[in-house]
Amino acid sequence: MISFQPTDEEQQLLETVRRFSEDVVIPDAREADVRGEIDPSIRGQYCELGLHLLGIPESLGGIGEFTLTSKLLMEEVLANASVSHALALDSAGLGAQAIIRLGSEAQQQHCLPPVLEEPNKAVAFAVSEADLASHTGHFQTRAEKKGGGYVLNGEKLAVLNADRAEHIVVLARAESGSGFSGVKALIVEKDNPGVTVGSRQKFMGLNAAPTFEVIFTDCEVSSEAELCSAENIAQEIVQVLNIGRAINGARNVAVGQAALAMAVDYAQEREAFGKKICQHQGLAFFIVDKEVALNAAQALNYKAISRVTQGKDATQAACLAINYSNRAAVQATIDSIQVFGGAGFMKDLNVERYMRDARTLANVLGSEAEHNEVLGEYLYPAA
Amino acid sequence: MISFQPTDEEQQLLETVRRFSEDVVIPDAREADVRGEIDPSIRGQYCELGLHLLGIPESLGGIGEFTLTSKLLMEEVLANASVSHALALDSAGLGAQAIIRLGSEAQQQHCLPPVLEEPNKAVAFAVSEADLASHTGHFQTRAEKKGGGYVLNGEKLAVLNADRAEHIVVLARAESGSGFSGVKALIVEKDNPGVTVGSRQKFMGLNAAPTFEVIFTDCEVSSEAELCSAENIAQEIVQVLNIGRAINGARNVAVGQAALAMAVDYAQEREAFGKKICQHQGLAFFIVDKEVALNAAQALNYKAISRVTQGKDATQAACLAINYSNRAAVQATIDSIQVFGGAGFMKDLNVERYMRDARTLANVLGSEAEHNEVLGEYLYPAA
Amino acid sequence: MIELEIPQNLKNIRDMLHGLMKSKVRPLCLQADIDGKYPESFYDEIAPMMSGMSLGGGGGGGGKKGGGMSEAAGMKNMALMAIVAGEEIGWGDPTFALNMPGPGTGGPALAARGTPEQKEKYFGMLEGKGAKWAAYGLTEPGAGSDVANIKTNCRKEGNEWVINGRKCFISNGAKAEWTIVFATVDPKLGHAGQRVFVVEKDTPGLTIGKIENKLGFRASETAEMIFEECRVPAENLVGGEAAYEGKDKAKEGFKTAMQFFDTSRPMVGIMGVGIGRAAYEELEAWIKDNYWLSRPIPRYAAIRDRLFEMQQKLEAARLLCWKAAWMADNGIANTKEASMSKMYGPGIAMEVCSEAVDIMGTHGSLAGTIVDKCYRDIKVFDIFEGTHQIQQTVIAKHLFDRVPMTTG
Amino acid sequence: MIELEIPQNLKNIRDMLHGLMKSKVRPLCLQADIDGKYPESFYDEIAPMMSGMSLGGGGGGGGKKGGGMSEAAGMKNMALMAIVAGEEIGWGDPTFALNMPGPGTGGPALAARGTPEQKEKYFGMLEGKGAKWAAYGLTEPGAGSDVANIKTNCRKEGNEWVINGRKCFISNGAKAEWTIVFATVDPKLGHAGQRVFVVEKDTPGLTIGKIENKLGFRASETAEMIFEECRVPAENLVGGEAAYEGKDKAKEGFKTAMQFFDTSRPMVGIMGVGIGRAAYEELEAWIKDNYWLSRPIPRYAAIRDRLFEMQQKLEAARLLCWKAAWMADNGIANTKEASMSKMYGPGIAMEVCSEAVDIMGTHGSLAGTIVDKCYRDIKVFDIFEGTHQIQQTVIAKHLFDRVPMTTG
Repeated sequence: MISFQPTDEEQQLLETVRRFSEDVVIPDAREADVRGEIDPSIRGQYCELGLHLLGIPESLGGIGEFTLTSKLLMEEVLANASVSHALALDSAGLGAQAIIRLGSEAQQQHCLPPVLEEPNKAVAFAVSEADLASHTGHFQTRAEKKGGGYVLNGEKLAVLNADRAEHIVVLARAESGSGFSGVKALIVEKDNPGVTVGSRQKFMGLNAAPTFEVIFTDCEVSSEAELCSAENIAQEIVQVLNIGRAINGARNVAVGQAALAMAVDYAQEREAFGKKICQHQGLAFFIVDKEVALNAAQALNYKAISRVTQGKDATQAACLAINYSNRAAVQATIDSIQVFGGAGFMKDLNVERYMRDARTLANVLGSEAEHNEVLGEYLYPAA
Repeated sequence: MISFQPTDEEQQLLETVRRFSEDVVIPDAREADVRGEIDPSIRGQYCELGLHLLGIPESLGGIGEFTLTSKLLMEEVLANASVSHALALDSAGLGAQAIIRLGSEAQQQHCLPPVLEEPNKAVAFAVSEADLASHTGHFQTRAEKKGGGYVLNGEKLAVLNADRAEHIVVLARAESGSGFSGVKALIVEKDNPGVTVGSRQKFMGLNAAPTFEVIFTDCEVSSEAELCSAENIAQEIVQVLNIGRAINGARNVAVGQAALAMAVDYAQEREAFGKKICQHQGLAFFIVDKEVALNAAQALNYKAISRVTQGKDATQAACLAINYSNRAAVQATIDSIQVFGGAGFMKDLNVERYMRDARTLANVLGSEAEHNEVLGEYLYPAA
Repeated sequence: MIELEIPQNLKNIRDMLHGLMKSKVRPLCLQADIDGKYPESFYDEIAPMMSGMSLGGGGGGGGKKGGGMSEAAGMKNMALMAIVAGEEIGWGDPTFALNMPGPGTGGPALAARGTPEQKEKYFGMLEGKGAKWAAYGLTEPGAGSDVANIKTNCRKEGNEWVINGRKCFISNGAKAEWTIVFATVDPKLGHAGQRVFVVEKDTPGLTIGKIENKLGFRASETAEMIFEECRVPAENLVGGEAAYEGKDKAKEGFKTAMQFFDTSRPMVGIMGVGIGRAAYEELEAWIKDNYWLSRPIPRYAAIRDRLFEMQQKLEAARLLCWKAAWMADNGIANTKEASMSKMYGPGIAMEVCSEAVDIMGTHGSLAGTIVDKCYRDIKVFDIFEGTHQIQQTVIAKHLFDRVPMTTG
Repeated sequence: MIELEIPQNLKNIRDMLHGLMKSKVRPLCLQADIDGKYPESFYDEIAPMMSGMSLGGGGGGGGKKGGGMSEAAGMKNMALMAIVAGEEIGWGDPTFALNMPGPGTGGPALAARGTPEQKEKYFGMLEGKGAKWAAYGLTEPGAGSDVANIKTNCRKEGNEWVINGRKCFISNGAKAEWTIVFATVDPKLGHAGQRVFVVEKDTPGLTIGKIENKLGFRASETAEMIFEECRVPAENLVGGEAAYEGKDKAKEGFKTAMQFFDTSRPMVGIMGVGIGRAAYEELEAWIKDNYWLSRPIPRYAAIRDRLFEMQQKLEAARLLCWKAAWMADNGIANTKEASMSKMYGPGIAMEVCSEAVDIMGTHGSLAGTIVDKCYRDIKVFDIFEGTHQIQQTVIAKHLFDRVPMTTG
């Protein structure tokens, strides 16, 4: 079917998230950007509302009626308030999705309950590579077979919430192969002596989302650490990434919408040359074009996540969605500053934060070229 | 030095070309598009004015003070009136440039005088391939060594003025190699039994510019037909193509300017919602953006041709110029129709012809990807 | 629940239409483009297959008594059905939408505003054997987007209305059995002065001017209609005198011109997407034949990424159309979304068509190919049913709702 | 004669400046970006190297008595020299242009409109040991693009003028020895009511408000200036009373604000190009290290073509700036071309910077890199010296010259 309408349950949930955003997130957003971290008390409030349980199956302690689509809708609302907060609060994130989709029951029971019960714990997901222009699928991080398990060596960049992670899901290449074939997903315990959570990484935006370098040095993991040895693992890893693409796409659209909403407001207040600036058609159309692009981007993300929810492969939908969304969001933030003129450039207004956040978020799961590469391997596999 | 000003001689010349365009070309433009050819009498008038001698060195019967830059300036004026005419009248074109730059004195004396003396003769230049997505450099047409000469086999597309050509300069691959290394330029006589000038080709635009398929079947040419066997031949062939790129880029900018000029005029006359439509800022900015792009494109073409005139390699300048110019021109023609609304879609106005002409001209020397490939081989040669 | 998959019943309609387009329309469309019309065989064979199928959305068929096949199927997603069908028609040949016999663009206004007698008579006139059309006469040489500004005038004389003026760019205007004609009792009154008539073919005083020779969309007839002391009976005033009485009611004539945009604009948007998709598919097939991944030339990835950009844009446009139609089907006000779909679809389809021509190089601009036709057809979709700029003003009015916004 | 190669004398200047930027400015610029200013060593070491070099174009140095190095060299292409230099400064660190001691943005107005006594006194004040600056105070919280709308007022009392109001976004406002300040005797008079003053640092009634914390361009000081019954001597009225007498002359104050756009706008445009080029070069180097042609992955060509698109845009923007400057040097009216260069350069440089960040993936958005700094610095170039939209209106006025066009 075709429907753009959240369920009644979702609408109630979103109302709760909106209140949480207004009462808790927005008041902390500006300060958190300066401070470099969110107010720690917010984690508890988030979990109290049960927001960390969205997109987690009931059998693992989640809430059944709130699917990944619900999770995406919630992330839109949060990211609209502060995408740093959305990321910092996402303790279960893609790491948990990988364990849910690829893990055995034992693995799930081992890893997930602590994260769902304890606001300050997390499951991290290590995908971006520190070296070279590697992209999802072309990993420099290697998992060498040894005994019954693997030895990991490599360096991962921009691992979200790694500092408070009990477990890190690591993607590494075990065998040569094209795309994700030959890639393994391994669960690494945080106290494994071969793991070093490096220094906090600073990006131009997302200042309050804690990301770290994570280094694996002769890091031995047992065979129990391997997520799913089934044949379709490559496909399943890609589907996990597709969830990330759709959700990050939606988050970025929300950032763009936050910036544009400020611009739309301001354009109806500010006067120049004897009229409100939105009454200058050139500026009005300039804003309109961004509004249309953000609307289209949102629909693309909805389509991608609804395919995941339906159990269909979402690679094409998700790659198109994230690339389109990132461009639309980045442009909307840049152009929202333009509407404010010089004032938009100053840190007093949030609009400059949106511009930094959107650009940074756009790169979190890799560049446009990297998503295209994944899609290329999917749609047009090498002969 | 940096100067955007034609010389005094060039300015006088351009005045002549402008009169010729207004008195002779424009009155024939619409009819020629329908008829599929230019009024043949125009060829004589063009040659009487000596316009065919531009860009040809004095030693070969050209006019010394009018360099290739002068030629490009003239082509701008002509293409602004009707680019089909500009092409159809360009009997000496790139074929002649190849002979001038690569040919021996004997070859030059053999091929050029007839074209310069007789309006109905031409030197054709065969570069586009009929087969596959070959591009300049990746030719399917082969020149196999045999005895002292070569045997040509292959099919060329879109060969301008092939019907009245005494000679055709053909680019073909003789040896394997990257880019243009291993490519030969051969002069083929029109009455060579191995040459078939095929049927007239119809494109969406440039209706009055006669282009043909040319087929080479075991076409034997003697060693005297080979243009320059010197080492730098690849570089020289590319420079000939660079001339073509700069001039076609300039022609297309002129087409875009012709369309946009109509739109600018109309926008100052047509009223809607109580004002002239150019007084609606949204539409005004829409037009302004095209004007800026066309201005930038023109400068890029000037830079490319001035490098050729100075004897400097123009590959980078010319590839950037033609790609930018083609995009700017195509967009300007599309958007000029938009300014006219429904009326722009009708054949009564020339603006729809500009849209067809610009799109077709953009492909005459190959696609954007093909120019990028040439530039890629130039800037970033394979290790 | 958020879900964006075409339901099975619409998939069936889509597949049926796609099959028809591919097997029957595509083989004829390139010659029709040259000739400016489809051959008689088209109407003998294809039109009957479509009878009873209404595209509901207004831009296409327009409902006669509601909507044949779809109503029979008890469907609640009429607008979505039209959208799904519209993409296939755009893909096959967008002129098909106007060549399909029936009330076409003339239908919605009569269906919504006509008196029972008018509907009975004029829809009835199109029934029976042979292909018959109606038309919609609003645009004038001096009034395109600015529809309040029409100059064709009408005056009442006894039991007749006398119309004088000139209409242009009227689809099927020359072959229509009847045309919905907008005129004004006084141009100064703007919308309030406008009256709407059904004018029958061969009414004395109505002559057909030139049939336009166009850049694209050529197999659809575009005619000029000239009214010189053209007399129509008073009962041909759409809706009857009562519909124009009183100050408020007086605006109804104009509203009739506007009120179908909420379904017709997404329809035009999705047909644009269909055209873009047609060009895209031609390009992709050409690339597969000519430089596929297995060919070890590095430029392939550059082309591939351009394909992805085209895919992105087409899908983005498609979803905007779906959303606008879904809103219409669910009774949610969709003026802004309808305009977004109309603004975006044809605009990006133009880009896609231009890219396709470009990537195919010299082959791309050869005349008489699908890609060539797409490039020429698409442009007008960014113009009719409200230009790109008109859509931008509509969206602006919704976005800047605290400030009075002019259309201009 | 059409020729577009930088002449040797300008090449020398370019190479000298490039060397300075590379060896002295770049090593300091990332820390300066964090600190919001350059260290003292910068002024001790670098500033003296630049003394006597004027960028003439107004956006940069502004001529004290004409233009030091360039005038000494008897150059006829002052504007072009500024453009060639401006690209290198944009490449190195655009804040360099405003950090260079001297009259800066305050210079051109005083040089053009000041009385001989005023020039002598105020330019003289900046000479001698130590780094000294001047500033230009036009913008107000409620008057950005709409400069006719300033509200800071002035009234004459005896031999003094009394100024009240608030200026914002004033470069070097806090550290300036003196500032050119625009005020109005009556806001209703528009430009005609405006008066221009030199206001010295530490004048009673002048206080410095907040120093802005900015997205980018951070090593340049941006200050708020507050005037409360701020009294300046009558002789500080720029040009003297006579310059404002009579109805026509009354507009001169405003003209002073505008008249340097013909050289300053291309200067801002080319600095944008320089910033874009800096990001481009970082990207290209990164690509060469990371996925060069020799690496047999097909996506390379996709990246390569994106590099070419960036090259195209930068070169296109550069040539628009060259053309505007060449016209200025040759006494050809260039208002339209100056606006085109200002509109295009920063806009496309923003695109280039965003592409660079994107292609470098996770590395691209790391804080504290040149690419990060370029991305944050470039945006304001599309705003100051007339926003993108203001340039579009200027170009529109030239293009549609048969119809009255409003700025709005």
